[in-house]
Amino acid sequence: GGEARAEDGQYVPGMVYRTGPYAPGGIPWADGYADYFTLLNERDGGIGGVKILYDECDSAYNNDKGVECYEKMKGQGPTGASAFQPLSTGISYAILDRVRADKIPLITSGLGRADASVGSVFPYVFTLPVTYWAGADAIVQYIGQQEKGALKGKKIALVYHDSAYGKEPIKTLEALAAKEGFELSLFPVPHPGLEQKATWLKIGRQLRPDYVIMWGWGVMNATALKEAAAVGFPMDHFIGVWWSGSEVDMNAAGAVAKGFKAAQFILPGNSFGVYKDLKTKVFDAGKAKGEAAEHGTVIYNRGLGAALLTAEGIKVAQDKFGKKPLTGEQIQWGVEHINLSPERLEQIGFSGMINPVKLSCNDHEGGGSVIITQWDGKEWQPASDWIMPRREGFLRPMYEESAMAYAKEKGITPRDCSKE
Amino acid sequence: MFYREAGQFKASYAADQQIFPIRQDRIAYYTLLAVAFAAVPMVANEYWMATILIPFLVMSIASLGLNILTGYAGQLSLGTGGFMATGAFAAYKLSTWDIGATFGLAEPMHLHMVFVFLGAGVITAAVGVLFGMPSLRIKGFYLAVATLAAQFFLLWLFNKVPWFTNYSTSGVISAPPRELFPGVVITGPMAHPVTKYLFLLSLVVLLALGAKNIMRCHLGRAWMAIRDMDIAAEIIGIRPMRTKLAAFALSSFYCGIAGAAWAFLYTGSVEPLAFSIEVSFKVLFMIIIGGLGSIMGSFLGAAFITLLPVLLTNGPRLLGLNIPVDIISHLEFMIFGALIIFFLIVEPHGLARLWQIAKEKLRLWPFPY
Amino acid sequence: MDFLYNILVAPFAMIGAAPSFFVEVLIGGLLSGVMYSLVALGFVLIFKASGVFNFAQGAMVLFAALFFAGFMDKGIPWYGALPLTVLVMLVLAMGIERVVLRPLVNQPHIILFMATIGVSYFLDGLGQTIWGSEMRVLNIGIPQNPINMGPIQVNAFDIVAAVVAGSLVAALALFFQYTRIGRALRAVADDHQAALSVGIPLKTIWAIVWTVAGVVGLVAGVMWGAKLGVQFSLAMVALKALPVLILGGFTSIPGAIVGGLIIGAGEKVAEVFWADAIGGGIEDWFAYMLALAFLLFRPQGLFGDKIIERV
Amino acid sequence: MSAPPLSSTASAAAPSGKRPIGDVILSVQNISLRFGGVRALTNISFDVRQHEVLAIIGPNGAGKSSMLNVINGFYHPQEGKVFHKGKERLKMKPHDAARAGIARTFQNIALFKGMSALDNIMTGRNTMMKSSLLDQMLYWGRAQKEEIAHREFCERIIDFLEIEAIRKTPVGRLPYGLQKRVELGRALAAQPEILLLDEPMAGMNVEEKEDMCRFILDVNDEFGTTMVLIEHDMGVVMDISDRVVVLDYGRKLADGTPHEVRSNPDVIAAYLGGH
Amino acid sequence: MTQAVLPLAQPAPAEPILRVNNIEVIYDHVILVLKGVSLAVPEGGIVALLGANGAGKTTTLKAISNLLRAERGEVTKGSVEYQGRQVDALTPNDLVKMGVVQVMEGRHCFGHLTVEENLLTGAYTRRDGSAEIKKDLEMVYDYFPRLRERRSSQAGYTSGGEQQMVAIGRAMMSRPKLILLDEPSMGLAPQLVDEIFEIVHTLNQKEGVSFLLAEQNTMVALRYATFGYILENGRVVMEGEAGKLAENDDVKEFYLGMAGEDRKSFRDVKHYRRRKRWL
Ligand SMILES: Nc1ncnc2c1ncn2[C@@H]1O[C@H](COP(=O)(O)OP(=O)(O)OP(=O)(O)O)[C@@H](O)[C@H]1O
Ligand SMILES: Nc1ncnc2c1ncn2[C@@H]1O[C@H](COP(=O)(O)OP(=O)(O)OP(=O)(O)O)[C@@H](O)[C@H]1O
Ligand SMILES: [Mg+2]
Ligand SMILES: [Mg+2]
Repeated sequence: GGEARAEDGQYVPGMVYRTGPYAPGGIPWADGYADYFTLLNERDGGIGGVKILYDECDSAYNNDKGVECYEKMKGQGPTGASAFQPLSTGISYAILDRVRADKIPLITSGLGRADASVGSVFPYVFTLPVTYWAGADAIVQYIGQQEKGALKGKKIALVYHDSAYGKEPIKTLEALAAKEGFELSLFPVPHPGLEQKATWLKIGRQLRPDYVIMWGWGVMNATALKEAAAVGFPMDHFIGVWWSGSEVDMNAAGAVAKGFKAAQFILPGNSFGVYKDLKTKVFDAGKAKGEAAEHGTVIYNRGLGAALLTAEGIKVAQDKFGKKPLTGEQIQWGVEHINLSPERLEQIGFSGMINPVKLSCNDHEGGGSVIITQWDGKEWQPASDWIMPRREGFLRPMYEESAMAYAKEKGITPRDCSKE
Repeated sequence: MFYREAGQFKASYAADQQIFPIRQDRIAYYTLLAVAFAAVPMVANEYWMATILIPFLVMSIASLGLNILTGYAGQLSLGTGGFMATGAFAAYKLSTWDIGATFGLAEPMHLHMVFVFLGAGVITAAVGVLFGMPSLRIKGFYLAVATLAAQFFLLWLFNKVPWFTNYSTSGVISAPPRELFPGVVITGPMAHPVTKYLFLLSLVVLLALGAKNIMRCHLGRAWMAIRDMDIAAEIIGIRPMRTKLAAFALSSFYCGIAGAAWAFLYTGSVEPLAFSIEVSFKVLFMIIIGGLGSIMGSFLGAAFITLLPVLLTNGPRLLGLNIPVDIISHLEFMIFGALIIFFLIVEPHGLARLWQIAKEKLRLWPFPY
Repeated sequence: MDFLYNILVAPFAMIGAAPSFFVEVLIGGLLSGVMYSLVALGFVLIFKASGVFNFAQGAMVLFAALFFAGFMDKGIPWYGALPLTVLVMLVLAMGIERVVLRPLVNQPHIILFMATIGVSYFLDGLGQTIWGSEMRVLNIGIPQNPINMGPIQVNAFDIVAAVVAGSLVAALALFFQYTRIGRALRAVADDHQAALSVGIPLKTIWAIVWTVAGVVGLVAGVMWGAKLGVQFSLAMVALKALPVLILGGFTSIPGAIVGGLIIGAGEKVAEVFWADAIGGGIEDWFAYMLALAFLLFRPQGLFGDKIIERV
Repeated sequence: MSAPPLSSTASAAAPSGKRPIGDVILSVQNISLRFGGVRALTNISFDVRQHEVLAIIGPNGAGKSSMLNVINGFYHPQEGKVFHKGKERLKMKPHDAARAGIARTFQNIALFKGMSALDNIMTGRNTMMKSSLLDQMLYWGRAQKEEIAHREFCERIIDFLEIEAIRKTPVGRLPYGLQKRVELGRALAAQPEILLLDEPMAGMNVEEKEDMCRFILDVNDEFGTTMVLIEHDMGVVMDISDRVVVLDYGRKLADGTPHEVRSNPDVIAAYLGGH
Repeated sequence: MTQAVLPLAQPAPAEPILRVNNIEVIYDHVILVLKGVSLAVPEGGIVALLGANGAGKTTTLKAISNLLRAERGEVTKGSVEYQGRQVDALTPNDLVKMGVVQVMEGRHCFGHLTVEENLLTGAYTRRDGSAEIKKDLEMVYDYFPRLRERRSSQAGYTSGGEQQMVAIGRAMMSRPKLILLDEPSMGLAPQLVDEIFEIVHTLNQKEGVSFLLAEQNTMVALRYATFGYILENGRVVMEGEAGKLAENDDVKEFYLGMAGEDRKSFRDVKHYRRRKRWL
């Protein structure tokens, strides 16, 4: 809050949305994000003894508001904003150029533009642990496993939110379709996605694909599930990206959602190590942002995970630059050198919840992996092992190509990572 | 200073027809310009520049545009967002158009930003005329809802046809870095807010002046006539077709430039969704709150609508209160709505009219009336 | 060339190939059209009765739904929550009349329109301040499963919705036809001041109408809420209702239904059979284009009052 | 700007005098107009001669206003022809009529409420203004010159109608009588050949009617503008019109000089009543 | 129509049904229109409110019927009493219920309603059963046969005069005790003007309805009225028995357009004019 600004500490902006059409998804994330920093402050007095000054700004998932939040928060605190995590692909696009100019890390964890994984072109953008392209690849890998590798001639449909976000996977899926020989058909759903009857009549009654992949968000998810049920499409052949796989959506859809699958890069559940401290230091101390019901849910955990990344970046940076409030530029170095090894994860109580990640100058994605979960009517159950997206030789080249095109359009000369 | 025009006699009609017949107004106007051009860039910090002044200026162009169409020509339109989007994407195509390649020159060459903006305006004007056609038969709210067709169709178009985004996977366009004068970057991440601000400000001043001028010429009167009573207007010899389409053209021209400015000078990168229906409504608020059929109103309205939310969101923290953001923005909704209603009740003809009444009272001062 | 083929030939080929599927799409369209009508109805009521284009209708849908769902979450059974919410809408209507409409009597339509936009903001804010932005599940036990009738498959939920909407319209039409108030309402819509001068009490008239509109909003909210869950997005169904509105005519209750059917069917058929040719996701604007096309021939919509042009 | 001289103030010396009535300028032949069941006009024919003041009288709903609407092309009669200056006028839009020199005022005032009296009158001259959109935006040279030239002309009308004081007031606020005056001014600004006046003196007291008559007569004298006038005040009609056409239930009842008409028994029965 | 003016109605009883005490009206908070107008309408009397355009007649009537609020005007001074009771605060609807109804200047019909529906809305406040209402409807149709013919056509499409009849008929439908008539004769054919005033006279005599009429047609107005007020830019400048007013020279010249004893022709109106004595 306002009074915090005076104190000395590390300012962490929370660009969240607790209002607007996407609030139901935004709130648990925001709570998770906030609660983790509360935990750090309560348990270890911040990071490396430097108190975290956490502060929220509501973007309502609206790009203009997002930009306004960014401009407002970037200069606050003794050393300015540490790192931004706008829970919105649209906003991350809108501030992509600004973070470069302002030298503030932008962490788009499981969202945003995939080619930003190329650190040489996007020094200040981080996509760890996975991008949408990686997600798409993992989902297709999973389908492959289900079909015993025989994807040839299969029909796969993509139902997507007709926006920058929803369009992200298309390129990858098309490439995969060519590679694996399955037949891909696209079904855009206009924002906000209240009306999908036609789409689902086409899918369920005409095309009748073997699998449907969904890139939805907000009310679109529940609607899709209902319409899918209405045309009797088998749920266990219906796989959503992580933003389509939250308890909120499932509850909205009700009974029909049973059997639906979703890719995750952070597992739900409140049995992980970190929850022990959370319970004592935050929940029971009445310092939790939200209601107890949301703890352990998919999106809440994703909020925790996201906070973890920011925190870890700050910590690594502190190891190099000293235990004091740091600038965005310094933290960029920190994030770029994050190494969430199994040991480290164990130590901070995230093992099992998220898979190891290791970043480098040029690789800002860090080789995270994805797991498919299934909704049993009450909660998410793992339906596969952790799947490692096929980066080498497939995704990486696509990243590079797209990133270079961007660099050209923007007149950016990529930094030379071999030197660092 | 007493506000009286007493003793200021007009020797010629030219003098009587100038924009500010009253000396005090004139003085006020010039001082305002001086402040806007000289003082503001010095005092305003980057946050104010980047997130308050620039969007305010952009939005005042848009509301000027809509005011021409709705306030003056009386054609209620909710397509503003669509037209702004048109402007933005037109500007994008124009600015990324490599003339060099087209005409087989050696090194790449690009349109100068000024022409990019003008071009965007002109293209949008054409689109506006196209979607203005129905207005010849459809009136009032029916027209308003019909213009939504433009809104949705255009957005869909830019979302669907990859050509508009130069085949970017995400359908997001972002402003290429360009210079206004050699050495002075105007767009792209490296452009300094003050440069953008000054450029935009001059644009606004010119456009406002243009609008004001038209309104004291025959076209402006023709528009108002159509607005106030279209049948009578036609009977005294005004061609409805031409007049209405002219209004759509000019209005869209302004909206187009506004859209381009939004994408290039404010956010720097947009996807079509950024010009959604909410934008159309926002601009409509501006002109109604500010005052239908008033140039000044366009600015007052734009200021009101762009500043209010900022004040509402930052107000509490400025007061040192620490209210959760969701509560704040819910309250923001309520206060915003309440204020709209409040102002309409106080003066249905908008802030501009309030301002006038204030002046009339000032003129009568010290007598009540 | 093959673009033309995709538009002019292919769709019909498709239809010819699977007529039963076409019927299915058609029925599906008609049924979802009815859902739009539910919302459009509220607009019509208020426009017919005061010449006000009530933009807040969408917000009222959300508002009502929020209260209904909220009450139910508090453990009140639906037959208790329903009257309670109606009461809320009544209070709301009176509030709006007192605070917004009365001071703005005899003002140009656009001003009142604007005011209702203000109202819609206020309601969006208020509703969420009271009940929060989390999504609330609204389960009133309407079946969701597909029903097979021979080759054709329809959704049980849609049928229920259709029945509800149908009966609502019937009731309202009667109310307007066979009550003294009906006439007074139309008088008010024509000329506020004249209506005052003959002693029509705008106050009560408006309170009544807005309450009824609120109740209609409630029904719409419950139906849509049961479909999507109660959340902010509900306010946006208004956008779906606008084309229905102009197509049917601002002033016609049956128009709302017919308009809904035409829009619903047209938009679905187009989306299914034509969209692919031009890239899909055309529902949004197609509805408006369709309405626009009708308007060009009947500027007042299918059943709207003729616009009087006279000197 | 070639504006014919217009007596700058009403207190000028006696008007230059009535011009001799010329030949037929507008001729209406067998006009029939129906609205669904309503027969607004049935088989009406009459001529309008140059420089004359022709009055159309008749009971309410007789079809007088409709007749004017037919003449300036707002209504399109099912049968019959309208000849303007000898040549038949086919279906035309009202604004064509205006450009052809037919101006009018309306029974229920049709001023542009949002605009000042001056602007309202200026709209009357829109048909003559040519400057392009760009010129106007710059308001430079051409556009400005044009504006000022026309402004001068309108100012003369304003003086003539003695409404200098309310030049800049929004007409919406003006009392009824003054609004009628402004409306006349707007019609005059177009320098029409034929001026159609629909009850220009309704709702005025004698004093104001006197002024109105004076304006009408002066205009008629000085421009030789042909006038077609609808009026219910027989006093006015008898005094200022050269010829009177009487309509009743859409039929033509009589057509002649005021005296012929007023002594016509049908007319007395149908219209004048017991005076 | 050149015969002398003689008042028909007999002098009315003293007790006023309506009393306006020195009211001041302001529009839009700035435009002062009525600067202290006082007048009284005796029970069963017909009072004429005369005056040039913009004098404030309509404003006065609207102030009485409380329609000002809808015009963003307000009574800032003075009071209005109806049947000895202060009514400034009441809504128009209450006033109609109490028997005060205004016929607005410029017709104001409900364009989309048919002529008959228009008339029926006039009876909105009545509770005495449809039979009674039907009776009055017939009465109105008898007064205005023209309306019976056009009963089922939309008022918006009827002629100016027809609309005027609708407006007056509509007011009669509410069985009022006091009718505020604003320019009833405007746009009506001569014989209809007489008829209207005959109707006024009959209603006044038979039903004992009182009238306050703002009228430009001074000739007729003074013939039927018992008492008259002359309003000039917001002030009452003259008042008196209708007969006496009609005798007054200024009134003769400015409101009856008489030079000496007989009417002067509109053709030879002098271009200069004697100033009104009271200005
Ligand atoms: N557009 C229309 N639609 C239907 N009926 C119409 C229309 N215009 C006029 N009428 C009818 O035609 C008849 C003549 O109308 P008009 O206005 O010409 O009468 P008028 O002679 O002007 O009467 P007044 O003196 O009262 O103005 C009236 O009965 C009127 O109802
Ligand atoms: N709504 C309004 N807003 C501002 N001024 C008004 C308004 N209505 C009337 N006026 C002013 O009040 C004054 C009196 O108007 P009013 O209509 O009462 O005069 P009147 O005697 O009825 O004239 P007329 O005989 O033409 O009807 C006029 O000068 C007019 O300009
Ligand atoms: Mg007429
Ligand atoms: Mg009046």
